[in-house]
Amino acid sequence: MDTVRYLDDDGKPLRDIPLSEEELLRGYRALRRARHFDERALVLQRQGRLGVYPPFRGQEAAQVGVTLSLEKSDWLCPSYRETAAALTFGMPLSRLILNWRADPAGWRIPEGVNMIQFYIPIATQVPQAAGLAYAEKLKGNSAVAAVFIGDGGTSEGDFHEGLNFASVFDAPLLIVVQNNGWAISVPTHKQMKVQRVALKAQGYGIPGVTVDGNDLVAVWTVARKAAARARAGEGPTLIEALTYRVAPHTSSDDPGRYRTEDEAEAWKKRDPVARMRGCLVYLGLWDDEKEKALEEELEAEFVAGVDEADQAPEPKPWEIVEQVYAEMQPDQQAAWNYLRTGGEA
Amino acid sequence: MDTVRYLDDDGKPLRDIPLSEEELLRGYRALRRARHFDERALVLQRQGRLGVYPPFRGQEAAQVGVTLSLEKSDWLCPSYRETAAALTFGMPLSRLILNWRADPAGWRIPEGVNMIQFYIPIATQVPQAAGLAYAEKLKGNSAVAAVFIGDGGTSEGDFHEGLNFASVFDAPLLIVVQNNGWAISVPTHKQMKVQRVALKAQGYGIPGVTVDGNDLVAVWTVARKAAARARAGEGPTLIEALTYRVAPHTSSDDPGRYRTEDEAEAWKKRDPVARMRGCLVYLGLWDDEKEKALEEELEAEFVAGVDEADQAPEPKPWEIVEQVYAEMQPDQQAAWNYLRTGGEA
Amino acid sequence: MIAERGTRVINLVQAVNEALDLALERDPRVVLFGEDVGKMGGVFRASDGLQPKYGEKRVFDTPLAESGIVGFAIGMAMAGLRPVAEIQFAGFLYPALDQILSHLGRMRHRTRGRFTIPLVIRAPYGGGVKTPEQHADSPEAILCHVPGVKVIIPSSPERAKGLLLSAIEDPDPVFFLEAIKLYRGVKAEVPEGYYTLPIGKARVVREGGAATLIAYGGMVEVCQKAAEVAAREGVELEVIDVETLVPLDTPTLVESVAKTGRAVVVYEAMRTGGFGAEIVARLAEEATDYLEAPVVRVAGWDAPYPPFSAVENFYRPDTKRVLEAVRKVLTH
Amino acid sequence: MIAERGTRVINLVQAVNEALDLALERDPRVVLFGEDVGKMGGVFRASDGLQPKYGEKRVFDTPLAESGIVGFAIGMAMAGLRPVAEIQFAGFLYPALDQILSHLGRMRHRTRGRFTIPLVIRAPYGGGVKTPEQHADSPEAILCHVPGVKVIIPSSPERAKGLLLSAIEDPDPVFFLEAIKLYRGVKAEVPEGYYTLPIGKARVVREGGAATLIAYGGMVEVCQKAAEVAAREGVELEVIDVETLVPLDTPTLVESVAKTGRAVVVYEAMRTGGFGAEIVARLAEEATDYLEAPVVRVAGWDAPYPPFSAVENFYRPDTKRVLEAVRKVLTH
Ligand SMILES: Cc1ncc(C[n+]2csc(CCOP(=O)(O)OP(=O)(O)O)c2C)c(N)n1
Ligand SMILES: Cc1ncc(C[n+]2csc(CCOP(=O)(O)OP(=O)(O)O)c2C)c(N)n1
Ligand SMILES: [Mg+2]
Ligand SMILES: [Mg+2]
Repeated sequence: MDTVRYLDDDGKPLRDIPLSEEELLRGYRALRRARHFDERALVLQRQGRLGVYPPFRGQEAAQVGVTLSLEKSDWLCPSYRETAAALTFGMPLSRLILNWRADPAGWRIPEGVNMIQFYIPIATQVPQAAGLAYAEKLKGNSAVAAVFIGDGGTSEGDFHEGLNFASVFDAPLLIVVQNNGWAISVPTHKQMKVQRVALKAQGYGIPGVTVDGNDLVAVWTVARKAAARARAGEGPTLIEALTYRVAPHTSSDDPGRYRTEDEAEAWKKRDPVARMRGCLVYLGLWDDEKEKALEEELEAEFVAGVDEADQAPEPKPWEIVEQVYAEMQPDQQAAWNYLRTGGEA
Repeated sequence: MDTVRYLDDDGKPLRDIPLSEEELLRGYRALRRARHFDERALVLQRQGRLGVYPPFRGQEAAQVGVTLSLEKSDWLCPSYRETAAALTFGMPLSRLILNWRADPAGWRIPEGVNMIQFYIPIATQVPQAAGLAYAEKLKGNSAVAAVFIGDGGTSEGDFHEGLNFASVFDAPLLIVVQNNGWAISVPTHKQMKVQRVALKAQGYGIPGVTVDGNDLVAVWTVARKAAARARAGEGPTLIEALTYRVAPHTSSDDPGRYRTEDEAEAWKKRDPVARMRGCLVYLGLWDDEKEKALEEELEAEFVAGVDEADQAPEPKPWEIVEQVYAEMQPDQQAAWNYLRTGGEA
Repeated sequence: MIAERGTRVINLVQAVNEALDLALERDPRVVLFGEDVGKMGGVFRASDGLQPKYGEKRVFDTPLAESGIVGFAIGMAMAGLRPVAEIQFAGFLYPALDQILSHLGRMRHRTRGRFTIPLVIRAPYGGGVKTPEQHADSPEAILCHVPGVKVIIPSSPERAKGLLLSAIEDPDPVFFLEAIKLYRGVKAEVPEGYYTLPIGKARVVREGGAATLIAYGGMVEVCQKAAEVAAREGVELEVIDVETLVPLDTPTLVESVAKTGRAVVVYEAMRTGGFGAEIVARLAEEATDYLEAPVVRVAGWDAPYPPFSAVENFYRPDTKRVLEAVRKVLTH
Repeated sequence: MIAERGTRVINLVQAVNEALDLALERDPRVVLFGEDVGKMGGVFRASDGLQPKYGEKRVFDTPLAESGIVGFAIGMAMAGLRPVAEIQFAGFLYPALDQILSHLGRMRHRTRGRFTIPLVIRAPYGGGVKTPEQHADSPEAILCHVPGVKVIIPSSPERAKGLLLSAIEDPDPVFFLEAIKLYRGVKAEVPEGYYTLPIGKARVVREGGAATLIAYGGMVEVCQKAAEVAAREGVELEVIDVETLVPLDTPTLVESVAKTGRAVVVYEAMRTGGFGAEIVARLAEEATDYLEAPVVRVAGWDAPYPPFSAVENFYRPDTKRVLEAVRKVLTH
């Protein structure tokens, strides 16, 4: 199976680029914005101003490329690692900060952002995404859903059941597998016997495409085609984005226990952000000055986002028993009363 | 994908048959024996002398062919429909009668018969079979396992997880999918988008073979090859046996609610037992006299089996709380005492 | 309101079928699906005739995968539909327990109200009709330990119809378990047309002062029969149908025990960890002062539901065992 | 015997690690597997150093699929091995619940003793350490409602080591849940070498006459602290560590309540349908005559374990809430 690529490792176009200049610039900006968030989030995490955080460094193009192919009325169904996708999709930056602070204010997804939570239980988002997508189709809308999962996640039964449902019902769904080489400490070749996740599509009678996940142009182009196909009623597409988890699994992980740095180093040379910048520079669309201006803008946005997050009200103890049901029931009411009054129910 | 066939619809060999005369005769005998059981079991069922019974008419070759490729030290992991496989594998006929009477004496699989129960919860046998197979490999034995599942069963997560485990660990396993066209009332084309279940093997990096499931020579040959491959340490094989559930789903089902008789009629022309007899006749190995003698022998065996089953002791109420743990624990003991004394614990 | 309507004598499956029909008719967001639900109309015929009437878009068969069914349904509910999913037997809810425990009841809580899952999951449960293995399980205790879901188990055709319609209207996820034994075992008058019944209320189905029998689903019938037998001996038992297990109507239970001073809790699931334990615990916490004898549980034994038909009825509580328990609480 | 050995001060993960090491050394049938169990030695380091020592055939990583892990383990156990499977967090047992509920504890029963499943499934459970969503679940009640399995939850390094070795020797399937909060939270003396502790026995870990606190796992520590505080005020509380939830040692609980006349049951799972309900139910059935006040439960609220770190500690019972309950039973 071929891997779809548009850029070489330095960002030089290998063939005609099916994106406009505006799109290329918008794409780079989204990449750079995601990278900025990730770098600064890790700093916040080390300062104790964020909880456990799953970095996505190296996977920006895979997430951003897919998300750029979505409309506002589409659905985004991420796993825990898709902060870059969420940011690109329209989740306010301050909310993302709050989310990774495990703050209730961050867990409330704003109206108008059609995103489900960052899911922890692996693969469970896949059948749900199939249901979301199919519901839109039943309602006669043209919306699609994009669901993200990792190479490790493909081993779960829900990945299989979700794909089968999506294919049987021709649900307008993009199943995006970021094959980043690792599932915590387990390398992809111990996770599955196939070399390419995209081969799994053949078991469901749907197209499977492997794309260079560090090539934004390639990911965006492939995802855009899959979304158009889905909107046209032709059903789901499995997209395997070949990439690499350059960073630790989460801020609590120590990759030294299971892998050598060489591998990560090699992948850093194919950094998706640098590659895209290389492309823009090659096309004469970018220079150091623009980069500097962008960086300043992104830092200002980030600082403002953190400020906003810092102003979120302190979570209240009794919030933990709110929103269990649409109407509060007696058991929750009793707990609420107890927590509200600080004890002695 | 090609379908492996050795016999035409009338049983005439299409190419060289890689089985000895003795094997052909043994194979036919096993088929005929299974058919006899099935026919007579349905009669017993209608007489109220059997519980709910899942007939396998039309699928004898798929089940018998695979089982004939197994050794006594191998493992058989059936679903509820594999009575033909169990019979061929060495389960005493009387036990099978008792099993479908839902009698405890029938549920105790005799020592020396390496078979797990007829499983009701769809697909759950697949990861277990992978574990059985891999354990034999770890222990340094050459035993393999054969696990059966239906077309409907392939939709369950456990099918996927089991296949993935088997492939990652190169477990010596035959995964046999009897694609019999239906999962109760749901036809295969609503169960999955692929035309061939064997295509699913590609997602696991293992061989997938489609075989004419009504051609005993083909099934046996394919299964024998897969078993040899497994014993040689080369891992699992997915075998799709194309066949048809000629009978109702179970003795409680009414197929008139969801399908026309035409389809079943067409398949009856490709009856696996008649085809194999056609082959033997063509090869000059069989005649009406032999058939008659065999029938008489099988009927005698069946009658003896039913007699034996009829002599099983009445199940005792207190048996229902026995064998919950290796040693009876207090809660079970209390229940046992109650049931043993007929009440008032 | 209900009293004014005409009624017809139908069984519990027919009542469920009527409710589904009315819900599909009334609310275009309602969709119905599951294994063999469409073309065949369900293995118990609960959706009989509904696919021809409402089309394949609203009533359809799914692949054979329960986690897929529930996950798919959760997605559809988030997208604004009102899915009613059938799981063929309650014992086949097990493959879906990850979707159920990880998501179903957490969605509203974790999204702070942004998303809710107005999903009804129906499943036949319980024993007594010589089904194959795993077809007679009673896993309600597990469902009742899932935060954020409601659990309803009706005991008659009339209650089933009205409660199912309430469940479909409810904004929260609801499990709706139907006792297989009652499907065709009992016929009763059922009001015509659309009506709902309150979720979260237990009902006194027979009044009496000697002791309280607390049950739900298929065990209500058993308790009523026991009460009839006792009445012949001059012992008047109160029978309570819990009906909604979560949220549990503790006050109605406590009130009855305050009156009778004695209670027997009856359920057919395995005794240890069954939902009856929660009922007893609530009585122990809130009704101890009224209790004149220890509460007694009558339940399935601590063993799998026996796949051995000839003796399966020794597992499921019957009038004999209920009456023995009554004697115990009366003679303490 | 244990008393004669040397001891060392280690934490609970280290105790588990020692037990696994000794089991692998002693019995060639023991195999260890799960997600990240091999190369990495487990996300909590429970299998640290064991793959290098025993090789990839006996200690290995599996694909990311819990139903697969449990099903695979069941198959291995049937083939005569002694698998010890790790599920990374108890909340990830959910995808495996079909294998667990449909097969694990039914195998011996349905095959009338031909097959048994000597399988140990270990998983960290419980809250209190600001883990991400779903990493703090306490699903023990569900496991206790599975017929044919045993459920053990140790409360200290010493108990964990000996009980885990017993579990691995046991012919029946055993769930072994380890409180995450105790993993590194508590260090204590642990005997060296191989020793086992009895399954199915509750332990009085502190004697007292005023009231009985009943707990297991991470809640034992909370109860012991509460007892210390109470003791300073002159109130002597008895603390019982249930340790084996199934089979439950009811007599030890009843005996204590017969002495104290008052009981508080503490667990961190969601209150409704939690295992504490079963404990209360047994006391209600067997100890009512001794009880001078209604039993009180202190448990997690009827809500998901909050994924909101700043306030998660208001969910999990603490000494304050336990002492409030004690006051309640003492002043009834
Ligand atoms: C059902 C379930 N099992 C286990 C885990 C623990 N876990 C979290 S992330 C992870 C590895 C996921 O790997 P992959 O799917 O490749 O995604 P990546 O982390 O590489 O983005 C594991 C095992 C989980 N969250 N859910
Ligand atoms: C987990 C689970 N879900 C549902 C069922 C109910 N059920 C029994 S057989 C069956 C259809 C199976 O079809 P298939 O796998 O094709 O096997 P076949 O009956 O054709 O042999 C269904 C839905 C079940 N036994 N287990
Ligand atoms: Mg990965
Ligand atoms: Mg089939």
